[in-house]
Amino acid sequence: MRPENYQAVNHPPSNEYELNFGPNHPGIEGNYALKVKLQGDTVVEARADAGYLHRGFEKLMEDRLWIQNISLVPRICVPDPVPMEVCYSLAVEELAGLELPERAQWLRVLQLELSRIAAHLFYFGGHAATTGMYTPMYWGVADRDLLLDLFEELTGGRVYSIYNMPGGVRQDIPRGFLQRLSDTLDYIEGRLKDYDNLFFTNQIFVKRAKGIGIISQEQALEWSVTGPNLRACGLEFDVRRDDPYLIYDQLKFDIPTEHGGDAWARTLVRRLEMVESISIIRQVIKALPDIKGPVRTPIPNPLAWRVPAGDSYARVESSKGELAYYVVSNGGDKPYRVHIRGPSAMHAVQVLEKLAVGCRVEDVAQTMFSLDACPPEVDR
Amino acid sequence: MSNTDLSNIEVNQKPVAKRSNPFANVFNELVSFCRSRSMFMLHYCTGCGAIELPPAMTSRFDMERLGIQPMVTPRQADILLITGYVSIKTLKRVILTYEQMGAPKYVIGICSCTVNGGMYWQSYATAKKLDEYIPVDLYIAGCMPRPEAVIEGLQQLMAKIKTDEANSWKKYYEHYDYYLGNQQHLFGNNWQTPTDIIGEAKTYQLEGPNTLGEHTKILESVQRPLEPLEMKL
Amino acid sequence: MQVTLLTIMEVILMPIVAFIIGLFMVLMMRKLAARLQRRVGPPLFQPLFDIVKLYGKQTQISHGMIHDIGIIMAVGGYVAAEALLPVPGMDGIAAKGGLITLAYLTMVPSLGLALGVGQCANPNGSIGISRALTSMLAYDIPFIIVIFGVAYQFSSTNLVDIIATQQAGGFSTWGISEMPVLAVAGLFAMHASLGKQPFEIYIAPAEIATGPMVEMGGKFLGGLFVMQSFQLYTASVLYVSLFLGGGENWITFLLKSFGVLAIPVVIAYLFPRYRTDDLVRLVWKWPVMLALIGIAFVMN
Amino acid sequence: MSAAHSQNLNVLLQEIEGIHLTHHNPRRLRADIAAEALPALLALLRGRASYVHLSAISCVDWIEENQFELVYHLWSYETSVLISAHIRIPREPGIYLSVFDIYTPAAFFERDIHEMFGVYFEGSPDMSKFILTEWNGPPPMRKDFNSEKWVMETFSWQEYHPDWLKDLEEQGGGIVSTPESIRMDNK
Amino acid sequence: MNQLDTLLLISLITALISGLGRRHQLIGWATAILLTVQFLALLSISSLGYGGTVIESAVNLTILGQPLSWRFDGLSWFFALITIGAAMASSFFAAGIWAKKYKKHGGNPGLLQFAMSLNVFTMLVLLASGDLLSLFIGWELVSWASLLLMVLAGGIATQWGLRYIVYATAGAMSILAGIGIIYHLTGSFAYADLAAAASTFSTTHVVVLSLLFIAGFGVKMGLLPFHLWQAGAYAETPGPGSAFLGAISSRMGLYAMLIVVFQLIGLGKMIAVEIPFTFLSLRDLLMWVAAFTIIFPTYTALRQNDARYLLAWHGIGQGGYMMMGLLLLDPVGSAGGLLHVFNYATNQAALFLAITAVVYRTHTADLNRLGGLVNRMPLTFLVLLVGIIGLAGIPPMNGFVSKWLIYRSLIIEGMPLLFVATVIGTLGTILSVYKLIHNTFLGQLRLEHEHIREVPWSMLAPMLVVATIIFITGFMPGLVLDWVASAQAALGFTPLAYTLGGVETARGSLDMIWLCGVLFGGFGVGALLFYGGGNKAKRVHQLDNYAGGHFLTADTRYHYSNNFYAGLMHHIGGWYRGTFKWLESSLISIVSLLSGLTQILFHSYHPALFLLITATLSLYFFIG
Repeated sequence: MRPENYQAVNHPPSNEYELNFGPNHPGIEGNYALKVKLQGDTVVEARADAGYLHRGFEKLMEDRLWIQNISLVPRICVPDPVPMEVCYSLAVEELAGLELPERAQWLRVLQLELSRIAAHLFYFGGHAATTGMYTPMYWGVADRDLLLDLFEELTGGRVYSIYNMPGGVRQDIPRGFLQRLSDTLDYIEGRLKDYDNLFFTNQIFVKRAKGIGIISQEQALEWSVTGPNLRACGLEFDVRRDDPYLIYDQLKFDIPTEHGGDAWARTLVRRLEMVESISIIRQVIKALPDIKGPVRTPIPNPLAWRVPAGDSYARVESSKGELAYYVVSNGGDKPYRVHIRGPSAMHAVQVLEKLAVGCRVEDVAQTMFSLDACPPEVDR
Repeated sequence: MSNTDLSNIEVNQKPVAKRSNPFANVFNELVSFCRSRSMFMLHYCTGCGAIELPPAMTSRFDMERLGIQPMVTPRQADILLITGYVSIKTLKRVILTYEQMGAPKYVIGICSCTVNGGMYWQSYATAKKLDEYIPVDLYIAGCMPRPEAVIEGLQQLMAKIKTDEANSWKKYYEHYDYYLGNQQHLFGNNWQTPTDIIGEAKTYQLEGPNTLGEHTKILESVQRPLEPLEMKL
Repeated sequence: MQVTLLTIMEVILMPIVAFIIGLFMVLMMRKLAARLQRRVGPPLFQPLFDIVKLYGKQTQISHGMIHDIGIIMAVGGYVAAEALLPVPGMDGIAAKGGLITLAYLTMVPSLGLALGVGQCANPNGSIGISRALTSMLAYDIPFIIVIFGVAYQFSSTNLVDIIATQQAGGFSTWGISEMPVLAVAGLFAMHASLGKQPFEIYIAPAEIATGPMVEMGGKFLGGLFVMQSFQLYTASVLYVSLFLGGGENWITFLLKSFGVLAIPVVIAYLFPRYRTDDLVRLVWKWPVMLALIGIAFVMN
Repeated sequence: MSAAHSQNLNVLLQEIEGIHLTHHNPRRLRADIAAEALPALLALLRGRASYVHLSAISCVDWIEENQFELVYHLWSYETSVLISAHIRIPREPGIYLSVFDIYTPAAFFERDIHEMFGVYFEGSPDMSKFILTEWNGPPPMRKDFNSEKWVMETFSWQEYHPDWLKDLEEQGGGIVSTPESIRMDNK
Repeated sequence: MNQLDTLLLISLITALISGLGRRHQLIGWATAILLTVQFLALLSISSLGYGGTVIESAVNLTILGQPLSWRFDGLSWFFALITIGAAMASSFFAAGIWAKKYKKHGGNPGLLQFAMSLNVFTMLVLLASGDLLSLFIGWELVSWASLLLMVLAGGIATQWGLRYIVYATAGAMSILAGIGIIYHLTGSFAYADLAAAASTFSTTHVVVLSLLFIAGFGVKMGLLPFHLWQAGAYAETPGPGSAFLGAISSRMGLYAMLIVVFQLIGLGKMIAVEIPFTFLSLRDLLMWVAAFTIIFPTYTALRQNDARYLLAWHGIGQGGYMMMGLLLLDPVGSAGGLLHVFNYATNQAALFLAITAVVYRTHTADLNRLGGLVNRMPLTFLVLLVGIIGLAGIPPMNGFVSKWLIYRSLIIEGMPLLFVATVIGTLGTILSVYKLIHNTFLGQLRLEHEHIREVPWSMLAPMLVVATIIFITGFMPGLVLDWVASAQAALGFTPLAYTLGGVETARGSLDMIWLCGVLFGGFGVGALLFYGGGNKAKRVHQLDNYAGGHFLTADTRYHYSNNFYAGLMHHIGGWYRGTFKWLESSLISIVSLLSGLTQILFHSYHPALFLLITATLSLYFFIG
């Protein structure tokens, strides 16, 4: 690696010492690193170190057909892959001027919200585990698996569904799916009470989460914090409502906000969002049987499909925050340029580096997890 | 480019000479059995396949039934799960981590990307063939493999360990020159990890004829000494 | 001479018994955790598999002499401590050491481990040890008050006497019925001494990557696993001896010690861990207060 | 977007010289602008038009025109309109001004663009490597970097039908149906 | 000319020779050897340590009509043994190669040896005092002799020395006042007269006298709140000197207190004295003073970043244990207190010598500038390890035995809060000594220390000898308990019934031989498991370390040393804030207020009136 660094020079006359969080560390989400300088047990400097998951997606996508890229994009954020597909599809549809059938729109909403619930369940598990509480993780991941089963039934893939494509979704729902979906939602909703007792109202957890990683409203706006993290600061903004896509403007849902901007508020916002997502899915279940029509606008030969020149910027609300795709076409059969704005790119780098300073070593991992940063979104 | 292809080279399979002492055999078998029934896997999410490990670990599939539990540091762990593509930056850490693990250590390549780069085959950032850089015991293909597949793979590894067939870690010591050569090819000639693999091979009599070679010579010429701090009186 | 020989036999036998029981205690802990987490959990001999596997590792990494000695002291200290803990039919040298000695002897493993970890030159380990010693400072204060109370109540620091006094009078003379408040404080202190959640500050994988265990692999980690089984055994058996009248026979003895241990274990898997200073604050507040109230009752 | 907001915005934007506005849809506004005028535009948008949220900075390598296009996506929470400000800078030497002093998040995007495209931003707080710390080649996202060629030169590939697979096949495992046979079956 | 006179004479000769000599190398060895001779002379009257009778000195002086006499009993012998032993170890340590370096850095090793031998002589004179007057003379001699040792290093040491002498003078005044009152009451300085008259003292007298004496002697002992001079003064003394001072010097205060307060005035009276508005007797009050003397300095030590200061603060804290043990008045507790004097002296000597050895190699005692020395100085590490285990009172070292006796006695006497206080002190000791050994010897080796070596044998040998004593007296505490028992007898306590391995009582005994046997058996099992089970371990470099998968670099510091108990300090750190500064400044302001008042009185009113008021008040106080 850098062999000169094994060479001796005297240590600086400072009492600071270095501690590495990650990439191989349970206190870090995924393959990511945070290098902190500590004084006693207080962080005086934190530097994020990304790139462990860098695959050069943006470069790869320039080499592949418009339609091929659908299989590439969900891999950018593993815990919450659906918004990636949807967002890319939306961008391409806008470029190509494709009309989206209504049923496809509803199905996309269904998936997006399912994926959000799954991601939040995963998030609670991870967040609980950083504070040393493993039972919510064991429960949460197991319950998330039930949602993955639904995905599998709907799309054929547990995690990467590759179900959305420019023009709609791949196929219609299987028979009886809505009933099973509804049952699972009932189950999950029932379980929420257990989670509340075990986790959300656990006094020790509340004690640990309150006052950790506080983001004020001004800071949130200055650092481009988005999504639940923004709403935890008391700012009511949601792409689904304020920059509506698909049929979100036809749905009724609240945007839960919290005040405080600390880890506790961020957790609570997500907890409340799950309820909202369940209610959205219920609305979809109710509406879907009445919406007839195709699920896909056919596109010409996908292998030789040329999208008119131009650019588009599509945004969706993923479970982590504002996800955006900037897609440029020069009229060819492949994208000329795709730029992915992952929400965690902000949270995991700039915000985390700033929040970690002054934080104690106990709280570094919790700060990162409470931001729900997803490293592959940074690395792409 | 790599100098030789190791896929055809058999590990120096000295069939462990059945010792005359029956107790010794029983003891060896006991240790092998325990190794297979107690596998600590390293908590290192190298890629997207890691998302299917929590389901495999937690309440639904429960790996602990099989004696598998996650461990935090490479010192404590036995299995290194390479869960998907390894970017070059990660690969360096993976090698460092692998070398820090105590033998016998096993590597499982999960996901298709570890076999041949998978869908990132033309990416400039990911390494393609994992077993050029570290020896792999078992691949679990799929993108990504389901938890059932992961557990099935782990059970196969258990069976291999039980019969003392999972010996890829010996391959690393015996063909260190080959692996080091590939690593140098990718990372440059001044590549060096803090772990003294050659010294370890010598200490534990794991050297083979191919432990040393032209690449280890390069290493020796650029290496900064990292001898252990001996007690001095 | 006869007595001495017998004593030596007991001293040899007691750690072995303790280790075996300790292994099952580890198993019980993991099984209980699994049940709470709605899963099956490890097989019966899993703790043993782990230890044999760790000792059977081919390559072992040491950071130096003190790293080795730390593990030796960690295991050896507990082996010695077991000889001071009477079990049904065996007193060992309990009469020659007594309660205070036992309390201090159980610090030897921690100190040994601390030395060993120190030599690893890993900041995670150092933070872990700093936290471990801090939590020791926290829980030892209520623990020592409890010990005082028990010793005063039975006017003896000799565990054999204490157990005999309790057994002589049946349940009404058990520590738990004579000193219920102290018993609660003692349970609290014992839970904290086990280092399980919410007192798990020194392992804290997400924060300091398992702290003291960070550089331990192979037989080093194996030694720590052995130490863990001894630790569980020592904590629960000490509690049983102080408050539950020790074991009249092996069946009640095992029932009591497993039962006592189950309480903190069940609690542990339902809580996250405290921060260091919160832990100190909590342990210095409630258990100490309880213990002092208990002492007040005892001294009347 | 309400009419009043739109009116205000248009009046404001007219202050910038040479700006060219295009409405894709009610929520997307494209502004093409000369490179020199961009900081003024951003300062104006942030300071007087409630555009506090910098959503992203994208870079496009127009190799044929020998230009980089930089796109600043800005969002106003109040007007709910996204403005994409497009500028073009010459590909050589590829130096532009940082807007870190106007938008803090720009630091990340500029660092990223510097790594991926080699565009240098003057005044950005940190231009050190971040994602590609172990990468010594040219900025990979440039169109003139051929990833596939580099990969072919650097890596070797797994054999698709190695011996161990043959062994497995004998036991009944392995790839039972090859891609070719599937294609034949479909016909 | 009996054996006691011989001893004193040899001691005087030692001091003279070391003071007159020119060549430091020669003086060093000569002093060390002469100290050995003194030690032998002391051993020749070792019957005192085994219950022998008092030896009177042949020298008798009469000053101003008051006879001065000197004598040695079991207690004196016990303290003299520690004194000369500590001086021997320090002197041998300082005589060899250490002296060369010390000289090179501008020190005068000859002067150091002279100061030490002078201290030994004065201490012996104090220990041999046979009446109050000779006690006071000895006391003053000791005070000034130790000042000489303290200010040797110059610079900041002078400031600390100055502070010491201010305290010491104040203490001496208090003692003088006490002696004056006694003379007024009994008309004699002889111990016997005092002891006879003590039974007739009124409560007021007892209170005033004991407070005066305890305050006076407590200054030397570093009893709270008179301890503020001690840590700095001892820490800044040149290495071996600090080992000697730390080991024994402040115990002189304890000795004098034992003689005057415990033996002559009698503690039984103090139990009878109730302090108004509390439930405490005077003895309880003193025990609480002892408890706070344990706790506060120990936790101050926890915050020190200089190894010498850390140890010196512990010196103050451990004094509290001795006081506590002796105040318990029963055979077990007082034996614990006396035994702790011996044990602590050995521990502190070992620790200070080891730290001096570290300073000798690294030129710093700053705990943030050290680390990882165990691979370079393993034997020093061993000595330090033995010392800290002893100091922390963990089996199997000797410190455990004395603390065990004190705990046991506290349980017998039923004093839960004091018991807890002592345990809190012990835990604090464990924490801070671990910090000491971790920051110096464990962790990352700093690059500037890459090439240092173990200290030479001339320094190692005394350290190892002391460490061996710590271990042996821990293994067989009966060896020392012999002497302790006769010291107890000399003091008038019931001697402790002991065995070679410790104490055997019906309800709670301690047998260190068994305990050590089992402990080392356990270590043996551990070692067997470790070395026998599993492959041989291979050493790795310290950079081959887990860092979350990162590559460690040699130029980065990974050693956690500063603010080592940060988590704890988040909780208790606030309690420290200025506690001691506040204490000292309030002491000063009280004194200055009083002096100011008297000055105003003196100036604004007629001086004669002032004198009259003072005289009347004091007369009323003493006579009425």
